[in-house]
Amino acid sequence: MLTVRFFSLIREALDCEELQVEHNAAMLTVDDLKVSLVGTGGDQWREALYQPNVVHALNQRVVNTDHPLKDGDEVAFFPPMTGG
Amino acid sequence: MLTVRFFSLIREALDCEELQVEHNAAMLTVDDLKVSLVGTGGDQWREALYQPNVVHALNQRVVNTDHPLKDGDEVAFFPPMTGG
Amino acid sequence: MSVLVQESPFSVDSQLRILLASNRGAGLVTFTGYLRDFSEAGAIEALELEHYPGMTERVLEELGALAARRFGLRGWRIVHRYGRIEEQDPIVWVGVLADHRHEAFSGCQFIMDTLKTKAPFWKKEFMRDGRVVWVQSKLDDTEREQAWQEDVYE
Amino acid sequence: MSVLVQESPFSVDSQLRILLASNRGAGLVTFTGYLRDFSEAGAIEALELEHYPGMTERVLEELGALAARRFGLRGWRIVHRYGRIEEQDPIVWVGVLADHRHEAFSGCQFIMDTLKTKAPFWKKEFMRDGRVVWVQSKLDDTEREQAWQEDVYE
Repeated sequence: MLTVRFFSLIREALDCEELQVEHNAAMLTVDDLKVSLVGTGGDQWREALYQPNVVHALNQRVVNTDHPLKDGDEVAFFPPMTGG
Repeated sequence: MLTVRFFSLIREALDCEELQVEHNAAMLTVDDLKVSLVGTGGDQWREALYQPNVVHALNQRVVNTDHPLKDGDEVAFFPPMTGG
Repeated sequence: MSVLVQESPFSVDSQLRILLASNRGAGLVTFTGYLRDFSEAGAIEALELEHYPGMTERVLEELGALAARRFGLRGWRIVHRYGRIEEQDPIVWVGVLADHRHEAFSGCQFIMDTLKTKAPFWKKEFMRDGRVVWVQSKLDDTEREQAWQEDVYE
Repeated sequence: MSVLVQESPFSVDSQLRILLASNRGAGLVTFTGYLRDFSEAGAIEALELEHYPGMTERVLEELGALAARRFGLRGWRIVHRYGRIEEQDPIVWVGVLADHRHEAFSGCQFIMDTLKTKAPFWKKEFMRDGRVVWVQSKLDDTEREQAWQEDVYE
């Protein structure tokens, strides 16, 4: 299983904080996970996950979308950070 | 009269904190005051007042030694400042 | 642990005492960020800070350790709130100790500039006129953070 | 009056409260300078700070006002001790408030860099081995101060 988390306006757009997603052999990268999420969720999810500047974190580190996935990973999607 | 003040190692070298000096018409600038002080004080004063980097203040503002003097002025001699 | 991420308000005095209890240095620089009462969107009543628990602490710990190595800091502490912030409350406090003032200033500014774009916080502004606005990241902030990266290779 | 020059120790907490009582800003940067326990001359036991009463206050007032204009500060306060300083006591405290953090950092650093070479203080170090040494001004400090002057014409 993968844990998928959403923050800030992506969380609000999807009305979803966290999902558990089955990890399968075809889901090689973060990109593949996004395709799978949009396949299930439809246009609203496409719009939220493919807006410009979405940040992708894998196990709490920012990564590129071609980063490989493995079972048990935690993936998060969020807009650019605005701390301080 | 002029008030002349000395600080830090110049004060220590001269063993003098403050002097009152008669202001006369020939004492046009801070330079003239220095010449007069050395004339009275001798070598020890020459060494202290002409060492490199002496800072000159007139009425509590740093000035060049060619700055004009007038009766009632306060002149101070000190080494480079080391605050903070 | 030199990082504190909490929902409740904190006291700047106490945080400073914690930093000084374990570290000494000739120069101390602190930054405190307060809620701005006005933004590009108008007059602000309150702020809500969302964050990514776990990742936040990790990013801040790594950031402090990096600053300590890069600027030779004697000590550092980073405190950040999340949740709802009312007017005039401090949001963030960073304190750094160094042997020389220039390192202390640079270390503190580096931490703040990097934290702005690298720590997973998101600000939502509650405006006086009733609107609720997610704060957009500023190009300015990204540029400041990147300037520190270029600095490494100079 | 935002300048305090005094012989007795001061509390950083109290000074901060005084600054915040009259001014607000989104960013606060403070610098605190402590007695260094080691210098080029060796291990230090205590420090004696001589100053030029009257001129000191005037220079610091003008410096704070200049920093406020140059960096658009919302508030500032400069506190400096003179006389004998024992180990771990703060010598100098500068706090500045601004709308943006970058102005606050620059304003505080400008005040410190300028104060070092323009405020009439002279430090005498009492070493652990019994020697007494007047601190020499550092070329480094002069260069930092001059860099701010060049900055004006950039």
